[in-house]
Amino acid sequence: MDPSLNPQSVSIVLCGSGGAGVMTAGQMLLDAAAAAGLYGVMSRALGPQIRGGEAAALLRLANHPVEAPDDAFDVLLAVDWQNIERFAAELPLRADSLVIGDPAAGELPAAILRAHPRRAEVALQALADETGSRVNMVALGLLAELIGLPAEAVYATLAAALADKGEAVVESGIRAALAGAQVVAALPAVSRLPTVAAAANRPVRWSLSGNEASGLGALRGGVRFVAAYPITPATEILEWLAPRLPPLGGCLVQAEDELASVNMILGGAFGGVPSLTATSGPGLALMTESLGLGVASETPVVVCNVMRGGPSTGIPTKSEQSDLDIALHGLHGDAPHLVTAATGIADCAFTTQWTVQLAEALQVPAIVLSDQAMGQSRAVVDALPDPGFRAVRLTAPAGVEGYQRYAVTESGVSPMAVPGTPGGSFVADGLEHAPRGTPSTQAAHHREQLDKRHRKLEVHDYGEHWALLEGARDAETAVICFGSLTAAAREAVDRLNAAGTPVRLISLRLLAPALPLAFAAALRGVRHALVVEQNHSRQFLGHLRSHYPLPVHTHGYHRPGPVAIRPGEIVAAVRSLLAPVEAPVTVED
Amino acid sequence: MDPSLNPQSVSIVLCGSGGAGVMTAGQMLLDAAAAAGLYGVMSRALGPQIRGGEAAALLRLANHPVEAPDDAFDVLLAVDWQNIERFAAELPLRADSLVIGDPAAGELPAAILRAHPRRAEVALQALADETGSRVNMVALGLLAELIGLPAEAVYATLAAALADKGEAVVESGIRAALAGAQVVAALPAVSRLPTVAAAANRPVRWSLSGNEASGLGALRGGVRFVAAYPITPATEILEWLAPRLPPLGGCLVQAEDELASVNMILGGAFGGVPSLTATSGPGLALMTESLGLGVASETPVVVCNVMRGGPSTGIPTKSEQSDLDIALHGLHGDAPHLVTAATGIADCAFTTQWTVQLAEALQVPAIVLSDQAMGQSRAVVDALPDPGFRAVRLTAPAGVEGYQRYAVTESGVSPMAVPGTPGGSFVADGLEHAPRGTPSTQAAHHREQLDKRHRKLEVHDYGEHWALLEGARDAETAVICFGSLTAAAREAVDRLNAAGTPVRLISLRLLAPALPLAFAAALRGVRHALVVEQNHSRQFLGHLRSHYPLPVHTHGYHRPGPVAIRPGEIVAAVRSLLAPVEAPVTVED
Amino acid sequence: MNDCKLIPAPAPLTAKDYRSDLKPVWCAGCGDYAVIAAITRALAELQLPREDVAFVSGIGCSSRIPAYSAVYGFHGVHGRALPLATGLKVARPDLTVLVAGGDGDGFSIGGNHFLHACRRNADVTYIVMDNSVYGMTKGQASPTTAADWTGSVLTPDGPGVPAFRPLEIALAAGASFIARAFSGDPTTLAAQIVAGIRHEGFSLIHVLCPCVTYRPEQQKEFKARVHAEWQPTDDRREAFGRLLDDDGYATGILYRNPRPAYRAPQVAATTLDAIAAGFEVAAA
Amino acid sequence: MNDCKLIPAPAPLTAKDYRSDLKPVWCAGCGDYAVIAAITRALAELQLPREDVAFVSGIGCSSRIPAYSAVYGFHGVHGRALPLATGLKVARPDLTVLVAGGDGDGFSIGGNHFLHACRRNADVTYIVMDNSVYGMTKGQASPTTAADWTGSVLTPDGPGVPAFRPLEIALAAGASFIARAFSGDPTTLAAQIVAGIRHEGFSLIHVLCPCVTYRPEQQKEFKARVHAEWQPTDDRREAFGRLLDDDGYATGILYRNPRPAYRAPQVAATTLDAIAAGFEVAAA
Ligand SMILES: Cc1ncc(C[n+]2csc(CCOP(=O)(O)OP(=O)(O)O)c2C)c(N)n1
Ligand SMILES: Cc1ncc(C[n+]2csc(CCOP(=O)(O)OP(=O)(O)O)c2C)c(N)n1
Ligand code: SF4
Ligand code: SF4
Ligand SMILES: [Mg+2]
Ligand SMILES: [Mg+2]
Repeated sequence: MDPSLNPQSVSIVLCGSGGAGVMTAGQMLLDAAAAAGLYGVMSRALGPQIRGGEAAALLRLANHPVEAPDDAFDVLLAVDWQNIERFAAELPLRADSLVIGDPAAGELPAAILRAHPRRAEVALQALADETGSRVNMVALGLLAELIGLPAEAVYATLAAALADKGEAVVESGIRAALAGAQVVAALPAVSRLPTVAAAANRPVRWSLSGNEASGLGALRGGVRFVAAYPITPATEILEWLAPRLPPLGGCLVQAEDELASVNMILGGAFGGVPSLTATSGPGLALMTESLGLGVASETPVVVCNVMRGGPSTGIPTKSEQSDLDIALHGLHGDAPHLVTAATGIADCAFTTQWTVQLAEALQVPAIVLSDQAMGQSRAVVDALPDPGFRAVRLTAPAGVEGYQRYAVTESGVSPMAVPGTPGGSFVADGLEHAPRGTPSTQAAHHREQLDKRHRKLEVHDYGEHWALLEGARDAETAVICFGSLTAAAREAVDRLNAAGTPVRLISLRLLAPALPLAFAAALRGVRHALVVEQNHSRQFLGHLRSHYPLPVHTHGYHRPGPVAIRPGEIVAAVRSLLAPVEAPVTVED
Repeated sequence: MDPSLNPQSVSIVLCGSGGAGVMTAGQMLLDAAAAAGLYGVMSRALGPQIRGGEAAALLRLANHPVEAPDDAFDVLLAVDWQNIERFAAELPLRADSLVIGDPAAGELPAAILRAHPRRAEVALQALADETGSRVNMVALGLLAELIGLPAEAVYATLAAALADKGEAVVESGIRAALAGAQVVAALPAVSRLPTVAAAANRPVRWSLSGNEASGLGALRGGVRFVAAYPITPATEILEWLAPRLPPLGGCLVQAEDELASVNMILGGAFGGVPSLTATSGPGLALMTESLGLGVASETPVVVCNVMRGGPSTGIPTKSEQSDLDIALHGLHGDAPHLVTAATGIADCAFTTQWTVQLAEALQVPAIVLSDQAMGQSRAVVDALPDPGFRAVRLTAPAGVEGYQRYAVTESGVSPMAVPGTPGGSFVADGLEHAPRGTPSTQAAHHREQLDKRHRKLEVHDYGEHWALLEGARDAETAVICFGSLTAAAREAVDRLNAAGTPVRLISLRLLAPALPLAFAAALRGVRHALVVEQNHSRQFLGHLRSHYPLPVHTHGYHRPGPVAIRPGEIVAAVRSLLAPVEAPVTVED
Repeated sequence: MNDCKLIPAPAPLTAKDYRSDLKPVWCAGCGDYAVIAAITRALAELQLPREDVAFVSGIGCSSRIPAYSAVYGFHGVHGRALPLATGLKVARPDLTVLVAGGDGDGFSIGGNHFLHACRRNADVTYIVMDNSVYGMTKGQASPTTAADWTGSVLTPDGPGVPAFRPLEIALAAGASFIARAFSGDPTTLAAQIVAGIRHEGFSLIHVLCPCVTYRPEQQKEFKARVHAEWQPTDDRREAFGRLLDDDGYATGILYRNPRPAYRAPQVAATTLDAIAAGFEVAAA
Repeated sequence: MNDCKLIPAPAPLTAKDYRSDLKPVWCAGCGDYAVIAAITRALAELQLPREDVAFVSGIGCSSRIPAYSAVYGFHGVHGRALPLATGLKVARPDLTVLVAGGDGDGFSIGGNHFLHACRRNADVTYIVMDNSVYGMTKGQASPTTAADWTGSVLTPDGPGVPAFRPLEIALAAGASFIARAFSGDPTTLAAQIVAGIRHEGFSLIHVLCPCVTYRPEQQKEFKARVHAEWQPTDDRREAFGRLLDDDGYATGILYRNPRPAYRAPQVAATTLDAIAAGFEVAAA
């Protein structure tokens, strides 16, 4: 961001029925903003139809890096209103929001009117027909002009995106966008984004989704074998990786189910190749038995779990943070393993890469939590440098006399002989075993192996990456969260600090093992804590309670998906926490 | 128990290699004690071999109902010493314990000698050869005489057990037992059990294993459909049920795997028939995805999970309480369900039956925890009356206008139309749904259905069965436990109270949902709490911490399997808790 | 004089009566529309009371189908429809049980249950809407996808594995009724469903059922290549022979050879008290 | 004059060199003993370096077998040996991968992976020790148990389901190498294992392998009824024909028809930086 400018953002919904092309136009708007040097994020709300059906592109564009949704949308443009009620709850508006509709597409639905926004009517379809193009291109031109995007960025993006449809389509598209832009003068004004510095001065920008970022983190960490079964909203991780692994000497296998995929990666990892799968709740549930095998046999694998609405099949296309419990506790027996959570779209790359390194270093399965809100949203961010985490496994050299695969070591980690190493033959086993790996039912062996597997996670030095500690570091009030909520929590904390209420932010990247000392240090001096999470049963608060002493004055603020938790709500919840008598009602506990 | 007698018990190990028949002899000893009006319990320790291999029958016989292991064994009789080191840790001895060996079978192993017991040599094999019988029959006669069992009870039991092998075998068996009895006069004495009241005055006694008791509870509760896949140590529940279901109009299907078995019972339950499966950790892990379907579709099913050593394949033949985490949290999404735990061998019947009633009343999956120590041990107990719990489901009558399967009710429970009910057609769904059952991705529907599914468990009146509250009810010290440890904890609490240290016992039968009010009432006045559990990662303590405020002075005492936690240890841990400066070392935390 | 009136016979149920009022989520032109139409026609032909039919499915576009019928239904999890239906049928033998789903649901994640359902022969009718793709998850290769299909970025060079042959597997696994139809010919499909429901035991109806969105070429391909071919045989050798010659587009009832359906055993009744008495210890 | 000496060639590895020092948990007389013997003989015949062989199994008596060999091994969970082995082979194509287990492990809980392993054709050799029973869990019916076997109280009237025919399923599923042997004839078994390992792609070796404890009749039965029968054919029609005539005791290599084994694709290399550059936004 040009430091002379105030941070500023504008939030836009572009909605319409299937076939109207609102997602395409939304994507172009994001791309145009990026081309103009802005930042932004776009997520999608879709109806239940397999293809087509009602859809909304939810954008927030800004002159600074942004991932959180704002409290409300500034502009809602509907090319039509088909079934919008189905997700109107996901589209908060204020009284000064501008709602633009096409009179030919009918009345504004009651669900929208309830917010009493300002309204404007534009004959979008007629303009499309006149220009021989499609209504979404009219909308694109209109919105871009409304918020102050430079026209050349819009046209360049449009031309690039439609290039393979032929010149005529590009030309009519530009005509339509121009027609859309021309009606803006007649519309009520909304805040426009400031112009930005010239292209030459800008850092390189990337456009990527959380799922793509997870894929990048995996590759950078060293993952070269992936086996998986498709599932919404994780599939894009796999689809991004599939063509990119072979040129790096790796490969992806589409398995018959998740029972197979998790065992395939156990096989790959046993073979010495860093291995990963991606799934969502139902698939994770199918993997837990074999993840326990990874724990017992000390075989490192990484599972990216992109959370969606649960339980059961739930709401596959919407976000929720409700797989925390199963990620932490879904394995039978005493099965210590790693659980991490990405703290944002871009951070999916960092956290996945870090997790690959940890899993390999500790020879243990790791679950990285992401969610639909991160995974399937696309952000424009500064290029992500490689943080340098690499899969490095403690291996046994050839010819060790009396090699013991599960030797009881101080660190808990024992050198692993990779097949091909002469003299290292051992049998990895899910049965309890003696240090050599031979099955044992003896109490002493069980105890020492349980101790070792526990110890290796406890004594490892996780450094500073275990959590993001931000905001007013010595504030007596803390907001504690994990995952995709971090962006909204950060914005809330920033607003509170700016308004003179000191608050610190603690966002956990490492959820298991618990780090009591680090957490206690992060919490030192905190008297009021708000634990924020997006699920129904307060899984995160329960986890914190069972592992950490919390301030007496700790409250939970939680809600299941699909409605995003927004910065303003967190601000209100913190204020209510600090003045509980005045307005206790806003704290959901 | 004849009230004029002091409670008294004797603990015996009978061990030897496979083929020596120690389990048969142990079983006969238990049966003979039962026939003589005593109580008792027998468990088994086995080597890793599939069949044969070293084995030990672990008995405790008493003049009062008994399920807990004592602190040490009074008598260990080995017909040989093959590989006994493999489970010597499970056979604690005192200096005054009597160890009887056959000099022909070699030296006492070091692991046994470490306890410095009293020793005696008896030429067991020679006596067997002389009498033309087997060495285990000699041992039977010897042990029975040693502890004071009436000879006629032994001979009658022996005759009944060997009847189908022919008269000659019975006769030589009796000769051998007699020969064994005759050497007792020359042996050091051990405490003999007091004689008991005449048969006519005794209540009817039952001999049953925890797994059989679970089966009985299922049938009494109304279960008429079972589908399952065999797994140690749960298989006996299924094997007991399989032939007993058809004469009650039910049936058992052996499924191809646990994914199938849990879905089969969902199908049976959807059809209106109370349905159950039994499994252990690895199988439970495979079932969690579909248990989530049961939660979302509100289909009642019961899973008996008989815990064994974990993680992964672990130690399948040994006991542990380490599947608590997966039972509580192994389902993805927000998936409230019931988790109960049997508090003893006989209580497997009560708890299973109660759980069937709860699952059906609340239309929700329930997991009943048992473990190898209860499931595969056999106890002689007073006959178990039917406590009367019955599967009663709230069903919808025929022809309800505008029937809504998932109607949002105050209790959270909605009438379920059973197929065959005219006008009740609906589609049970794992997708989030509107009250009618039609799929919905709407926030309001998701929220109200999550609330409803949560509420029905929260507002139900579980009555007094949620926990056993025993001992000194107003003591400031509490021992808190669940499951098979209850018997040892009860004995520890009794000993402490008898010794003037007031202690109360809280054993939870209902683990989920948490009942904060009931627990707070049970804990009122408690200043010191000891949470006892048999696993490595203190899963129970973690669960309690996340749901209940605990006294500041709460400690955990825990150990993984297979070594049983004994009353004396719990006594010592409580004493150490109360005098932490003196002997803090005995509290494992 | 007798004043009782004739009660008019209830009007027979029409296909429409078996259809719910829920609008399908399917894409316009999806083959699945024809399958729900054929199912409701078959139910009308059999005049089964709606409350006595239960319709079970897994997850996928095709697995949404029970909600579009007016009978009882269970939309379960991915790949597990067959065991759920088996449990239901064994526990409630009085119900007519239909099962439906896709090629991914049935032959990929659900492959083991498919094998064992064929063997077990519970009396359920299994309709597989095979579009050789995972429609619901937006177009990945399924087991019945050709080895060289490069339409999915998940398998950019094609799945590289020969297509799964559901009929051959079913026959090898012991299925007692095996048929194939094309969704574009709902009359034949409805007739096969009627025959499948009437068949006592497990019946498989494999439906070539285009996905217009992710396999846009299928509709034409099926229309051009499907051919009515098979009359039922009860000879496994003959049936295997037909399959060895099969181009994948032959339709008809391939094989029908009734054997006793899997059922709960019928035995003399006893009481719970009699069972509990088995625990009693005889006093010495 | 040249003073370098001839380095003596290392002594060839014997079967014993492939055997670990661990004592099997198996019952005396169990057929599994002969199978580990045959495997070590086969490895000796092939003179494979011990460190280049990996032996994967599931859970069951038979699945304990890797620990009795001196090669690398993975004793996984019940039913999942094949995908684990597939992952290993795809990630490490340089290794020789063996898989073994029982009829329950492979055809009951593992049935789906069996189907898909046959199709996928990764180059692994799968040895199934079939005793028609779950030995490890003390004697329940397995998929290959006869419908009327009443030896288990879990199925007191017999499983009531026709036995699973592993070879027919394998052939239908697309396996490229299918053989059957008897543990009582370890020479033939060893030869089949050698042929299976040499075969590029998935090879199934179905071993009739008695459980002396829970199927005490088997040893005699197998001895009496097993007959050497098959020479390899590459014709599926011929192979199906043989199986239709099979009494379950025919041994030999039934079918062998090589097709390319499943492997990771070989493509031109690129760098991570080049991949990351794909995220760059062009400035307007
Ligand atoms: C355990 C699990 N894994 C993966 C998924 C994701 N998923 C939903 S439907 C589907 C495949 C659907 O394909 P098919 O059965 O052929 O049905 P179609 O959509 O083509 O009709 C998959 C992989 C899931 N819901 N559950
Ligand atoms: C998920 C799971 N379910 C069940 C079991 C219990 N179990 C262990 S081995 C086995 C069957 C073994 O039979 P088979 O594969 O034929 O091997 P065998 O013992 O006969 O050699 C079963 C059911 C398990 N270990 N894991
Ligand atoms: S995606 Fe394909 S299978 Fe799914 S509804 Fe659309 S056309 Fe049908
Ligand atoms: S139980 Fe049967 S299969 Fe298992 S080791 Fe013994 S003989 Fe072999
Ligand atoms: Mg499909
Ligand atoms: Mg077997």
